[in-house]
Amino acid sequence: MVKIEAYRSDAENQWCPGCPNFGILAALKNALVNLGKKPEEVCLVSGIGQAAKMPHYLKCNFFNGLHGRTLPVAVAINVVNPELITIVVTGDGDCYGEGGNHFLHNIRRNPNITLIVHNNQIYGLTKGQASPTTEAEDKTRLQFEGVELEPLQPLAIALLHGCSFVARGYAGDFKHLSNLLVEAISFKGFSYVDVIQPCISWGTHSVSWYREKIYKLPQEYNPRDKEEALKKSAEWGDRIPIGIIYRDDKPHRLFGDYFRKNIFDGKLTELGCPPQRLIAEMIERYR
Amino acid sequence: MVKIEAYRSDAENQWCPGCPNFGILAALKNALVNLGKKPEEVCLVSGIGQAAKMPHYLKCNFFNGLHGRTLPVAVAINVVNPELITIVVTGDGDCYGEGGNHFLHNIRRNPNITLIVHNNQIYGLTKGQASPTTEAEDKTRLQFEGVELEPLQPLAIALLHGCSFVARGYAGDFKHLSNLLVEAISFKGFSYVDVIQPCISWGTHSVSWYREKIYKLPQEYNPRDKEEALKKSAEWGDRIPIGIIYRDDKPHRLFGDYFRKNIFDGKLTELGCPPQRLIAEMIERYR
Amino acid sequence: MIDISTIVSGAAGQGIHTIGYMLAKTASEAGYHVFSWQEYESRIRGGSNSYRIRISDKPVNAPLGKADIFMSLDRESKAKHLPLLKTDGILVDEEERGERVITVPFSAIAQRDFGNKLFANTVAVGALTAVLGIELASLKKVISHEFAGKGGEIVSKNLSAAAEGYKLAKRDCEGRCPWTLTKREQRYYLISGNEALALGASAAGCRFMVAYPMTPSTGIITFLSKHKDELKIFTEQAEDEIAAVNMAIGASYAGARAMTASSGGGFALMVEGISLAGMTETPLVIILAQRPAPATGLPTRTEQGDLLFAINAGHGEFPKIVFAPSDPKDAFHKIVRAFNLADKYQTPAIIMTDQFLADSYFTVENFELDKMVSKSCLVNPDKIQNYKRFQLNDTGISPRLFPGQSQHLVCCDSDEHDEYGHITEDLELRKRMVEKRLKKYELLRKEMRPPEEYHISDAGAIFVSWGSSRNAVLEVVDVLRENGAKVGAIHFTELWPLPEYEFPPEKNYYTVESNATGQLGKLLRSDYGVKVKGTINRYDGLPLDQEYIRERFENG
Amino acid sequence: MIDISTIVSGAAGQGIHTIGYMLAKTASEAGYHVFSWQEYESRIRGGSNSYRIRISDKPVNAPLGKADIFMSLDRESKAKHLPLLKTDGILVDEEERGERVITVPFSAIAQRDFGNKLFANTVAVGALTAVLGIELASLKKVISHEFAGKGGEIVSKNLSAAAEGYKLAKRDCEGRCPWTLTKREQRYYLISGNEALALGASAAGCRFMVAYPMTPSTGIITFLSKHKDELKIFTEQAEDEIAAVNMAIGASYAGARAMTASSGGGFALMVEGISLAGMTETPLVIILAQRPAPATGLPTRTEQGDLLFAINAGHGEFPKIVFAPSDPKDAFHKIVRAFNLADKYQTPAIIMTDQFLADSYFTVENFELDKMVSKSCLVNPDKIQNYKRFQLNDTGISPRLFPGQSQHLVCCDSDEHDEYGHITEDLELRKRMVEKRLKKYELLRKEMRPPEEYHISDAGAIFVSWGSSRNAVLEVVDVLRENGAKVGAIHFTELWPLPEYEFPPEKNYYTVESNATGQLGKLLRSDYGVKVKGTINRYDGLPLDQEYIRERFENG
Ligand SMILES: Cc1ncc(C[n+]2csc(CCOP(=O)(O)OP(=O)(O)O)c2C)c(N)n1
Ligand SMILES: Cc1ncc(C[n+]2csc(CCOP(=O)(O)OP(=O)(O)O)c2C)c(N)n1
Ligand code: SF4
Ligand code: SF4
Ligand SMILES: [Mg+2]
Ligand SMILES: [Mg+2]
Repeated sequence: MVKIEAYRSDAENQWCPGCPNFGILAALKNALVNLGKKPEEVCLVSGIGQAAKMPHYLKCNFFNGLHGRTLPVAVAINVVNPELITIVVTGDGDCYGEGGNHFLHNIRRNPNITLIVHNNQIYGLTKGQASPTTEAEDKTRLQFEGVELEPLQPLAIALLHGCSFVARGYAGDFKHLSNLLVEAISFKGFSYVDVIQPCISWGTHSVSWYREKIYKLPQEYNPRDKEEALKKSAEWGDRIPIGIIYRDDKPHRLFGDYFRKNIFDGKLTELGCPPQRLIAEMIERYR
Repeated sequence: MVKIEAYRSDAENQWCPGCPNFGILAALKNALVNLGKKPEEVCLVSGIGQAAKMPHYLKCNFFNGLHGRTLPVAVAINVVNPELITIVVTGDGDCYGEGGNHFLHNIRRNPNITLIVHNNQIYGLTKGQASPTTEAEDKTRLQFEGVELEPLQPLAIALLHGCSFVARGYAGDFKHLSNLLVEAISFKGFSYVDVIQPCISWGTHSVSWYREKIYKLPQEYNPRDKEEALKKSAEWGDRIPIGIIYRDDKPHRLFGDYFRKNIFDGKLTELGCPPQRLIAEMIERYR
Repeated sequence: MIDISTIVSGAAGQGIHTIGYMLAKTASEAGYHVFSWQEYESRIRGGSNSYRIRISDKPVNAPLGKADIFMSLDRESKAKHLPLLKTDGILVDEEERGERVITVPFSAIAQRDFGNKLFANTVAVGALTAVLGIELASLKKVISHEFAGKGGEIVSKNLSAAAEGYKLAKRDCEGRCPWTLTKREQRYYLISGNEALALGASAAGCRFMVAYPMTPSTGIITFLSKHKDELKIFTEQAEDEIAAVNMAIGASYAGARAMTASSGGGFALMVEGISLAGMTETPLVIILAQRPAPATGLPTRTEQGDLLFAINAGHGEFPKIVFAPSDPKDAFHKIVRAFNLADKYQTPAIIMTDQFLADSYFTVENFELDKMVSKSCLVNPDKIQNYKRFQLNDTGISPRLFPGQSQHLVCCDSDEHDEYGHITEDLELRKRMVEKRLKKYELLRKEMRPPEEYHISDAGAIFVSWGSSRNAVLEVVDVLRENGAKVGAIHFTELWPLPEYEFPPEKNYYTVESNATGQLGKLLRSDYGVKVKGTINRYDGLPLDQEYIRERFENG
Repeated sequence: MIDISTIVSGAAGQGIHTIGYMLAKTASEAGYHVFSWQEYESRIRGGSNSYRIRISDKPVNAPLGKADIFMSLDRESKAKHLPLLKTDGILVDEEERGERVITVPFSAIAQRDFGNKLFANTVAVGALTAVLGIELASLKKVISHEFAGKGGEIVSKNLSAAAEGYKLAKRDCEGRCPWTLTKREQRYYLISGNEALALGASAAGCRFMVAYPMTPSTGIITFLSKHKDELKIFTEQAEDEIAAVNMAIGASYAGARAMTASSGGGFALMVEGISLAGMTETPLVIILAQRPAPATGLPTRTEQGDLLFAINAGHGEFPKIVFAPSDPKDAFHKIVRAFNLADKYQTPAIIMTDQFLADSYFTVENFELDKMVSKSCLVNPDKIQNYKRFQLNDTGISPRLFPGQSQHLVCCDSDEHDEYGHITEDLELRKRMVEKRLKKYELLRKEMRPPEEYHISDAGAIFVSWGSSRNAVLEVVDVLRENGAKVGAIHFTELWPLPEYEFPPEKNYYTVESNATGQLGKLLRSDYGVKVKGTINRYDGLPLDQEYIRERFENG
């Protein structure tokens, strides 16, 4: 049995006191413990931003790389070592802004990883510029007259490109989020959770603005209905649904399947160098 | 009256003889002539690829930039000189692969430009690798065992992000395409035409494969219905629709509207340097 | 000579920036030279930051390590930064009492007398003003001005809070604080590197600024966005740096002066675009605000680690301009020059700053607005018959028009092209196009200004430096000369192409750089054949200062 | 000495590649050294390309400008390339007749005798084989092998087509073609730069190759994808080059040897990632296949224009390895070395090739597989107590493990970090981490192999070159020495860190480079203090050859 203490990190937390990021951290730790995963079985991948500092605050393997470049790193880790639980923790700027192209194309790859986006609708670490999810008209520390672009629809994009686990969480609901993450992490395939995470320093909405609108998808909601899911993913106004918006448990092609089925089914680290006679033989073909 | 000869270029055409790209070229020239636009009123922007060589083959202003970076260049030209008819001519690799992030975010900007994608579902110039629109399982000169990713849905992405002119054309239907381009170019806002353009050198399908499946959207089709449009954009199998899939003529915020309405409504090139006393006055505030 | 250093330290979010800036403004209002710089952590709240203010009757504009006056807003920061207080310095503190301590319970007063802890910072500025011996009137003027937008009540409460802090400190100061800064007639500009660059760009006619946020460059687009109505400049936050550089190139092709700004990582993403500007001969200005690297490094600290990277940025061979201004005044004028030269030579120009220069406030005595020429080098379309955008000629500078300007078509290609801008596979033409582009490099080289010389004629040892470290270097020269050492300095702000310059022979040269590998030193060797005797390097994220340089020089 | 050059020219899509390659294979089969290179336009059909085959009994492996035998598949190409035929050379042509012409109507024969124009190319190879005086048997063997997968009928028709071409040419050759290449016992490897790199990477244990297509690097991932089953290598086409480099870094962090490849523009996009590998101390191998730039340049031509860009690629300061192999054999061994050193020093390595080396087929006498060591430098997790990924120590090389390998956690950060890999704002620690990374540079420098010396002891003039131009340079030395000139050569293939090396004094040095600005020359000056006497540069997109160098040396 893994205990929550196993995930305790000694690194000093640099988030603002009271930031909902702490809720996501707690929920993630709890989910990993509930899944019985040991820190050494887990690898977090992040970019740059406030959200991306997460890996420092729970003890496990991590690669905290460049701004926007989380998914390529994570997908490659998953190819090399499919046994590692590979989880991307990223921000709305990191994932949808600088990293937009990787978001788009890695959904198509369907790697067996989990993507958690701390969506605070703002660039937190750089002090409050609009992110791709900031709403039109919202005023920020750079868009003084209000944002002129319509917000990105990342959940819909994921749905359209065959992502078979699409969910929305809320940083302020520990239990709900933790359960969501348990489902996401244990899902086989690309599982994607966009977590509403109000930024109390630069956010364009207050915590209560979110709290009042958020509701849990009801029991009757059928997450297997893609059309319904597309509608739910667009619901952002008076009411904002959280929960599993879409889930398809049918087996899908996973990234790397051809390789695993036909070439080698294991960790690439086990392979070492090819036998010298294989190389010699291949060179011989040039003679 | 502008004549078609006005658009005749002396540059040697480097496309493969018989390539459907010639059809797009002819349709574009025809559309510009029908619109009565002179070459100096038009600016084509392209990246790198076979499609992207287009600007050399019709006489007008052009900026043939880097692979994948067409939209940022075009959007900026449109900001500086809103009077120029700015048209992006690009390939599926250029626009959706390397340029994916710009595609995503420039739809959100809604600049007043036209985007024409020569979609041959392949990387032509680099000799036949999969592009984001190549279908899963198709074999190419790099994906020897078949593509493992599901194709991108660029039309659906555009529809989801408020693009108000989304169309699909076919390089083999001169008249239909030319009309489509007339509509697109004269549309106010971001108009997007994905043109099916079989590649006869590396394509994974023959010209007849496409020809048999393509049909024109019927008269009764209502391009104002977004839900219907989303469905049509996904229709790619036994039958492939061409025509205006979605069109919304209601006025929308255009990129740069704040600037034009509140700061300056004209070509930025007319502004020159600000009066020295303005700068002097602003500096004075630091004293 | 008056030369007083104050350090205010505290956690992010506590307001040391407000205190420091208000104090700097107050000293400036009193007619003194002020120099202030900040060092802060990459977080929004918490940690330990510091704001440092140096006040003088001479234009010093350089950091110093040690302080005469120290104040801290929390214990952690106090523990961290108190060692920087000189042994005979004055501590201003909320609680502590002692021989060299001025005790003013800011927070308690703010809460008790003004009903809100928010006023604590103003009480603190009042206290510091008293300690420095500046008249309260100067501070009052600053408060009235700074809070003007917030309504009469806020202004008057702040005025009272300042007066209260002033009064309490004044009492304690008796016989302890040796300083009196009586009001002087002079008035200098107090401006930061980022502000000067933004204003300079605008003065040069920049009408299009696009960037993706990245510390410490973000202030530039923020400033321009805030003032876009007045300055008539189009600003846009791009989706990434690649978009930013390509948008700037597009805007410039279309005929507007355009720029972008970033730091090392974002600049790295622009490198392909720089090569594009080189090939299409499109003027482009990029501000590279350096911070310690590699990769994300120390996002809020300072370094000069990207010199060789910037000079060699971009695949292939093409002319490029690299400037590194030394202070805000230089930054203001240099960016105008960068726009002019980029325009004249139709090629990219990079302005290198660093977090130190970007964020610090320097005193400027005057700007030379009247000497400033800003002229665009577009040709007259009416005089042209057969327009060739890339015409081959003696200078390599072809006639530039913009699309839509006239009936002439403006065609640009990232491939090798013919004189009209059409793609070519003619290899003989390729050769001539390469030569055409490199001819511009030769002409550019002649435009570059030689380095600044400081006391070099009688000097045996000469410091060689570049960019933002100028004032620290000149100061160490002064200090060492006062102590009888025959030293001098040669300072570069125009770094590529390197200006034609003869290094005086038979001298011992020491490079002084905020990096670890001595990048300027390598350039000196490859371009001037100068071999340096020693290198003084700093790479802990803090700016160079005269004490640091002096210690390494004397003991190194 | 036998030394025969053949040029086959034609439009893209006509099959000169097939003809050239088959002819090269045939000469190789006959026991000769063969060197072949191509120059082609950036298009899929049309234009004028050429394939050049040089056959010798010595290992020449360098291009020559002029040809002894010329054949063309269309008029345009003939007009363009015929001037390259020596005045006493032999033209092989479909229609033309004449004193020095062998007339073989390939297309007509193919159509008439074999019912399909497709066989024209085989008829042509047959004719060229005859002109060269190679026995038909050698060609037959090649045909049987190359067409084996296409079924018996295709093989036998091609054999007949070849015999027909051979017969017709043989008849015409009487008294005109001076060459006889009788079969020799020897058999060499005929392999291209891209193939050698792909095989070398695999031999080094590379298990993960990711790239975005870009000429002339695409052949590497294509080769590995084709052979992924045998070689057990995971290959993936990335969405862009930024993804590619970050995927390679992720794979390497996870414990696999990983690489990516691109050309200048794509490499430019990877530069931020290189800095990331430097900071996180992740081994990484990048192949940079150069082509003429800036920007898109001439996508299918050759150049060595990115040397200083590559060496200085990435913001900030960190160790980096830059190699530029001279030929396929060197490429094969060098990439193994690159993987080993990148692994040992936990830092990025760049292998620079160019279109010339990537696409050309060189003869290799032998590979030294038994001398090849490929060992991973991961530590043993069982021997570690308190694991610190970035432990500070004497060498700067910290213990590397991969995640999931053991209970030890492997933590990497692109920010400045402590020994465990956690983000830090401790500036003293920052300083030590910079020093740690740079210590590796010092050790690396000691590993670098000195340049190759060729006839330098008695030489007054010495050519200094790097990368793929080696054989042309050595050849010009031979040629000039035969004519009594005392010249020599110094050739670099390990370019960063530059090896410790003493340039012999009192010599006249001439750099020879495929670029316009003499980039190696700048390095020589900054790192060795060597000032060159002259520079020989080529930048029209064609490779350096001995005739070109000789002419510039003698007349320049
Ligand atoms: C290439 C690059 N560009 C820009 C930055 C600066 N940067 C750091 S964090 C950040 C935004 C982060 O926003 P988000 O991902 O939403 O994270 P948050 O701080 O809101 O959690 C930016 C732009 C960078 N580090 N690297
Ligand atoms: C940064 C960069 N990466 C890669 C390339 C190489 N490249 C040139 S064209 C091309 C693909 C073009 O495909 P597409 O846009 O579909 O155009 P098509 O040739 O099919 O019309 C690629 C990958 C490049 N020029 N620049
Ligand atoms: S800036 Fe916003 S998101 Fe970041 S830690 Fe502070 S409150 Fe949280
Ligand atoms: S490669 Fe394909 S797309 Fe390109 S010109 Fe040839 S046929 Fe057309
Ligand atoms: Mg955010
Ligand atoms: Mg294509």
